[in-house]
Amino acid sequence: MRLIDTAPVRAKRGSRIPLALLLPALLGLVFLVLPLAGLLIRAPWSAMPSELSSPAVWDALRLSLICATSATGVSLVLGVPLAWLLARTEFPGRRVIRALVTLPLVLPPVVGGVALLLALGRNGIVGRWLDSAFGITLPFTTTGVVIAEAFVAMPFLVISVEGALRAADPRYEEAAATLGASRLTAFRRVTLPMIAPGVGAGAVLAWARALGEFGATITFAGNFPGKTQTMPLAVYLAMETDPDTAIALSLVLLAVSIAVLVGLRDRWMSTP
Amino acid sequence: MRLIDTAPVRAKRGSRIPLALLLPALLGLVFLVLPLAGLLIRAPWSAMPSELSSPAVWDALRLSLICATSATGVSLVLGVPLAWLLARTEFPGRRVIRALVTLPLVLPPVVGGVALLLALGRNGIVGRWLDSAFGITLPFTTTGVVIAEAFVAMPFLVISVEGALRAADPRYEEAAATLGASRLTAFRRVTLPMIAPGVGAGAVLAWARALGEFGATITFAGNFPGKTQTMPLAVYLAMETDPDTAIALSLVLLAVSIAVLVGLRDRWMSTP
Amino acid sequence: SSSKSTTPAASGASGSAAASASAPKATGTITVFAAASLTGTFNDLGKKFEAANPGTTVKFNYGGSSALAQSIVSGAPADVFAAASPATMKTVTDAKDTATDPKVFVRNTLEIAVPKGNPKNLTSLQALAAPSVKVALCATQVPCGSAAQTALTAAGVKLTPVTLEQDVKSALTKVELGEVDASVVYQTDVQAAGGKVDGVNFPEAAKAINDYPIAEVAKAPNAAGAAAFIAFVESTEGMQVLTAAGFQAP
Amino acid sequence: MTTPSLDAHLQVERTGFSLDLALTAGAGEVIALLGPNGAGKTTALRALAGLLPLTAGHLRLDGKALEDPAAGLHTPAEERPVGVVFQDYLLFPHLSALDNVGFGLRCQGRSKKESRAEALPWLARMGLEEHSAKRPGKLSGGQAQRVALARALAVGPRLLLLDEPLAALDARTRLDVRSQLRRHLAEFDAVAVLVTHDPLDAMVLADRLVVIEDGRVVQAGTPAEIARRPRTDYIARLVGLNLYQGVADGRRVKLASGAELTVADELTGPAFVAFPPAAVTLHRGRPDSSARNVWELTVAGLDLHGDQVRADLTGALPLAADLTPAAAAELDLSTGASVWATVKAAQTHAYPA
Amino acid sequence: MTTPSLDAHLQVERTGFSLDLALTAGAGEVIALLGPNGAGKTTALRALAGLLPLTAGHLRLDGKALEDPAAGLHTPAEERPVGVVFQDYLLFPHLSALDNVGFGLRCQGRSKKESRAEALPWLARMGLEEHSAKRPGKLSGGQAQRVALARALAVGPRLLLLDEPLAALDARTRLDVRSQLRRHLAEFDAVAVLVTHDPLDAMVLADRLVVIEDGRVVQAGTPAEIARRPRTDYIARLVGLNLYQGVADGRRVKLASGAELTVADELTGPAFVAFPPAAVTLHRGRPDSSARNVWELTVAGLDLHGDQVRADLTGALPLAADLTPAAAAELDLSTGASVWATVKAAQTHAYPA
Ligand SMILES: Nc1ncnc2c1ncn2[C@@H]1O[C@H](COP(=O)(O)OP(=O)(O)OP(=O)(O)O)[C@@H](O)[C@H]1O
Ligand SMILES: Nc1ncnc2c1ncn2[C@@H]1O[C@H](COP(=O)(O)OP(=O)(O)OP(=O)(O)O)[C@@H](O)[C@H]1O
Ligand SMILES: [Mg+2]
Ligand SMILES: [Mg+2]
Repeated sequence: MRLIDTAPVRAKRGSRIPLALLLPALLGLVFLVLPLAGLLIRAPWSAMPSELSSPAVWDALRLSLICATSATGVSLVLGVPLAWLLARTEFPGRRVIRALVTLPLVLPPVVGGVALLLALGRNGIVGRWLDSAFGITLPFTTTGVVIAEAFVAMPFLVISVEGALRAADPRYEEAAATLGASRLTAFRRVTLPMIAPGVGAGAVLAWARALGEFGATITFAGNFPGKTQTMPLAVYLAMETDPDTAIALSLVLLAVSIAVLVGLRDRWMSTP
Repeated sequence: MRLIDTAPVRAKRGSRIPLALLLPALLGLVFLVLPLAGLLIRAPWSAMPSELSSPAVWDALRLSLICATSATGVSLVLGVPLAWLLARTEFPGRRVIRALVTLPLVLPPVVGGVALLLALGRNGIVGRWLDSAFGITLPFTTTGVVIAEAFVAMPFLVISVEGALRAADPRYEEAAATLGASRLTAFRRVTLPMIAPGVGAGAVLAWARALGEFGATITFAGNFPGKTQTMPLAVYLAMETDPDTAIALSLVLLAVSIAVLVGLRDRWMSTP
Repeated sequence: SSSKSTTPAASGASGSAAASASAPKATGTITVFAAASLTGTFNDLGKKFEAANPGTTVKFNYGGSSALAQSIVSGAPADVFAAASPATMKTVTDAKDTATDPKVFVRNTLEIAVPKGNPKNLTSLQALAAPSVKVALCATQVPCGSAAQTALTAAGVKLTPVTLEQDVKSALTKVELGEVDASVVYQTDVQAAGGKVDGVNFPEAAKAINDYPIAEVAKAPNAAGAAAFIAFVESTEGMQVLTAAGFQAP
Repeated sequence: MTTPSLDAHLQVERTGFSLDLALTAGAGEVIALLGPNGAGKTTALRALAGLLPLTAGHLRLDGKALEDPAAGLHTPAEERPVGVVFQDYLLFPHLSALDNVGFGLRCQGRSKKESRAEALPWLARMGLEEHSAKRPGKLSGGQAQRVALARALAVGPRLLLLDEPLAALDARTRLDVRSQLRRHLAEFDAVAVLVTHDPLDAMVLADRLVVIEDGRVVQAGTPAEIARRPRTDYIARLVGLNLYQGVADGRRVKLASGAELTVADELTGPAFVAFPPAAVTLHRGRPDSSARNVWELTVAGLDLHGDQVRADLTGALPLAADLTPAAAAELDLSTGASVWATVKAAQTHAYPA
Repeated sequence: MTTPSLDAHLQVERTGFSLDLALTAGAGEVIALLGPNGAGKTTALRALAGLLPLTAGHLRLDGKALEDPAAGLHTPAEERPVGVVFQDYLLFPHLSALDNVGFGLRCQGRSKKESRAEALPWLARMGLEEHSAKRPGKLSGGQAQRVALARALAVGPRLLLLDEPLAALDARTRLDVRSQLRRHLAEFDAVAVLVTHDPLDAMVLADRLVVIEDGRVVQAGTPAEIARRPRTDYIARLVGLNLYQGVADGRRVKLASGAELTVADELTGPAFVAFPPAAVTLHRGRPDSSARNVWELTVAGLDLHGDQVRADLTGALPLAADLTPAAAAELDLSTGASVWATVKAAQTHAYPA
């Protein structure tokens, strides 16, 4: 009752939620949630405690969270400027560039990993040079996992943020310019805060995608417990011998990611 | 010179693109595009013509495009209302629901397929009933492919569109209401056109993700040529016997998806 | 499950006679779920079977053995299941989803795969243990991994691989691309790579042979076809195709 | 119709601000809502439109209860027969001017073609035919405001809410739109509530003025009543009078500041005194005139108002005085100068506070 | 300083509209840009600010060339020492009022604390201290406009561009902000260009008026010059005169409509004739007066303007007449009534067109 002029007003004002929106929305929700219900029903609850007491599980989980978060960080640092470039400047071939950015989504995961190896592997285009000049090898390292995850996750961020930028009113940037803000300052202090919900959405997508990443990671970074074995790899391998364990591990992964996403303050996802 | 008051003005006005944005943007672009360059260099160009003359490739490609587009359609129909519900109404547990929506991203692909089987398979929670009541079985059918792809792709759409909705000024909906527009009409005629760039971005993400989908599809829908074998599955199988073919097929997939994405008019991705 | 196998599963010659006897009954579409590593050979077998049995169509669903097993347990409309290891077959038999007892139809032996020309000149399992050698092994959860582990134990070699791969192909890819110096994989895989990698035999391989079981699926839509196809795989003609690809008769 | 068309008691609580405003109006009546910035005018309009729920009070239109928080009744905005012109227009950016005007009609079920055909005359009335295909982003400020006006009028509302509908219009268009608006309001016998800062608009368009400050009504009445007897400083400024509050005792009114005014009306108790700036005479030295009210003051500012100079004076009592440019030149007025001001008692107007 | 501070020739082409406007101003000069809706005022301000590139022409400020399309020179907005108050404010929605004002200072490298400390007095000057923590969404329209003004002034611009800076302000605040603005403009000897629809604002604040219509200057000069000799209908309305264009021959001016006017000034060739509405006398029947200009006209509308009634008349020539309410009542004026209007030649003013 006290927050009378924030969100609840909207819900109140509109009184009834139109059926034509509510129905498909609920159907969509059921469609997304039902399979999870299936997993929960099937889950080997009695075996759960013993699964969870295994330190290997926690290692994989920790590694997953660290790598997914780092990959999201890399995506933000490189992807937000890229989105800005696509949305706010005009250059020949911009549409081709935008299409290229989405390609990692289309690439079958294993091929993605192979592509990464061809570029950054020991004998890759750039990797060869990284190796000989700096002695850096990326495959089979935790950094490699982050790279593989960023490769598949960044496009989500770029496309989301570009959409948000295009929907934002560029006249606020003009107002900032007349106050002496360089394009960079205007971007940092005006545009970015204004499109925070879009960036938030993109980051959530990228994070979740990175957390679930499997194909490119195992191909590029390999699978070594404690170093490059993330939860999805552990789940995949468990599936080979013991599907119940695999389902149990998946549920752990899901539970943790729900906890993180619910814990995200609404502030990251809403307008000022 | 004639289009003086559309986009080019912005590029002109800003004269210089700040290095602090340009540099990471280019780095990001190189990071995403370099592995593709790797694939191109490695590609078995001489074998290409014979690959492309095989009707099986075209079958798989056609199926991929049809299924990814259908899955995007399903995602739009169910996902946009769901995004609206998340962004524009206030109900207890909204944050949990939003977190649940992102779970298909986190689910390792094969587990996703298993979850779908548990829900919609012949012995699944709902599938059993679909089977006995209507004689409908979804697994191992083309419809099954669409369902598996929609399951993994819809979350991208929902989250993108929700972000766009949150960034949109709700006062335009108020203005529409004072003109007699129901919430549904206001949504269809005002909000939706205004957030078109966000929906466009979400649809592109969903389409690309569906096109590249592999794990859930092979588990839930199987891998039957002409019926459920999409390009990524064909690539996977080719990888088993002949990696060169796999790379050739991937390139075909990439080329087609670039063609589609470049062909998308900018209008789907920009504000009115 | 091995205690259940009462039929003489391991006789190629007698099998082929039985197969030709039961073959004529087969009609319609036969759906075969097969491990991805069988793709090449089974595609061949399928064509030959269709030629030998006019009016039949063989449809293959290739994938990871375990994913296939999950599909079958969940009610997939399969007639035949050919797995890459007894362990995955066990998932299906445990769920009582096989109509016949699984039979081992081929076996596969290990080899060391090295980049073409064997630049590091690796000739034995022991050589892989050198710190300067980067080795990719299969994870122990998958058949090639557990077999490799058995061989390594038998050889008394302790080595730390840089990665535990999810399947043979990805281990092999890394050798092909030169990302690792060696891997322990199946002979069939080295052969399928068609000269892009070299194979090195080692004696301990004999202690770690992998069996490929095949079985008819319970509730198979085309039970007769399934039996005919299994018989054909086990026939002399079938074995010829399989051994040509590097598999060994059981 | 003996019951009023609009019968509202708007109570709204927001952090740091509360609105409590009773409004009634007969059919065809136009009410102007005036008040300083932040007084709650926009808040009141939003509450009337149903965009902001009432905390308490009620709202009835044409005898029908639209809102009654005590009874849990809240008719949503889209079901109220209201038209709103927003302070910042809120034209739909993706629709042409024509389709913006036709939007309400389409919501009533008209086809695209019908709605356009009906919307065009509205644009024409606003002199915007040639801009009908333009998106709002390509309209000038005043053009946008007229489109917003046409959009609100096109649905034929029973209650028209206008938040500064003429503010961005140029002098000529303002006259045209003003008479348009008057004609339209008269024809349709709808109730209109108009927020404006322009006293002229208020006087010309409204039958009754309601002045609010800080969420409360401080004065209400016909333009003439209010112009004659302003009760707050804001209103006095609005109608161009000098206004003082004090305690009357016969013909003398003593102000809180200590200054005294001699007035024409006889009165006792709390009282207001008002007189127009033109009633003030300025002198360089102490005057010997018969005027009863004489003060020495300092010039704080000088403005040209049309063909008059307006002098702002401070001192014993703050005062605005109007004089001709010639007189100003003769007195050699400049900011900071000291002058004597006289006001004849006969030109003042005193009334109970 | 013999060279003007601002020396601009703004040429901008857009679809369906072109602007061609020469503007010069000395240091400390305030120029008011007036013109009907859609005349190109906002377009001109945007070009001055560097938000819209010139198609041709040039722009120099304080002797420095900022833009010269022929030479390929275009200084971006952020490097121009300009301050802009936008017609729809464009306050940053995610920053408090205080941080909006401090934004420009932060861009100049001040720390958050410093910029806030410097911004607060600006808000205080606008009477908005207590609203300093509010986000723009929670400010009223007038409050938002004052914040926008403070934000533009806080960076100490050399060229201040104001698009209707006083439109949303209430009567009192308007006076305060107007004198604030004047003081400030005088102190800083910057050039200011002000778009306004309010003739009073223009007259009070500006040293020189530039009136544009359809992208072209139609008249420029001091307020007094323009008020005396309006050259277009728009300006005549603005300054409250009746204006006619015709051909003079001695003391008679023949209009295109056929009507003739007798004037005081002797003139030949194309000419304007202007007279104030107060110079018109109305009569119920044909008058026998000595007035040389007599027409029978029809009442098209009646408005109350302050304490005068303004009658809009149509017929042989359209006319606005001012009369007292008493006179209006006596004549029993109402819309549609027929009246006789007379204007003494001595009260007209004729000048070459
Ligand atoms: N969303 C909001 N939340 C909290 N306070 C608000 C909100 N909107 C406005 N206010 C405050 O409520 C008061 C009344 O605002 P309102 O917009 O009704 O004023 P107004 O009379 O329309 O003023 P103006 O003439 O400047 O437009 C102001 O003090 C304002 O700061
Ligand atoms: N982005 C644009 N593209 C094309 N035409 C435009 C654009 N913006 C404005 N115009 C047109 O240019 C003309 C001048 O517009 P401008 O905004 O400069 O007018 P203005 O003088 O500021 O009017 P107002 O007093 O109503 O604000 C108008 O006819 C307008 O419709
Ligand atoms: Mg307001
Ligand atoms: Mg304008």
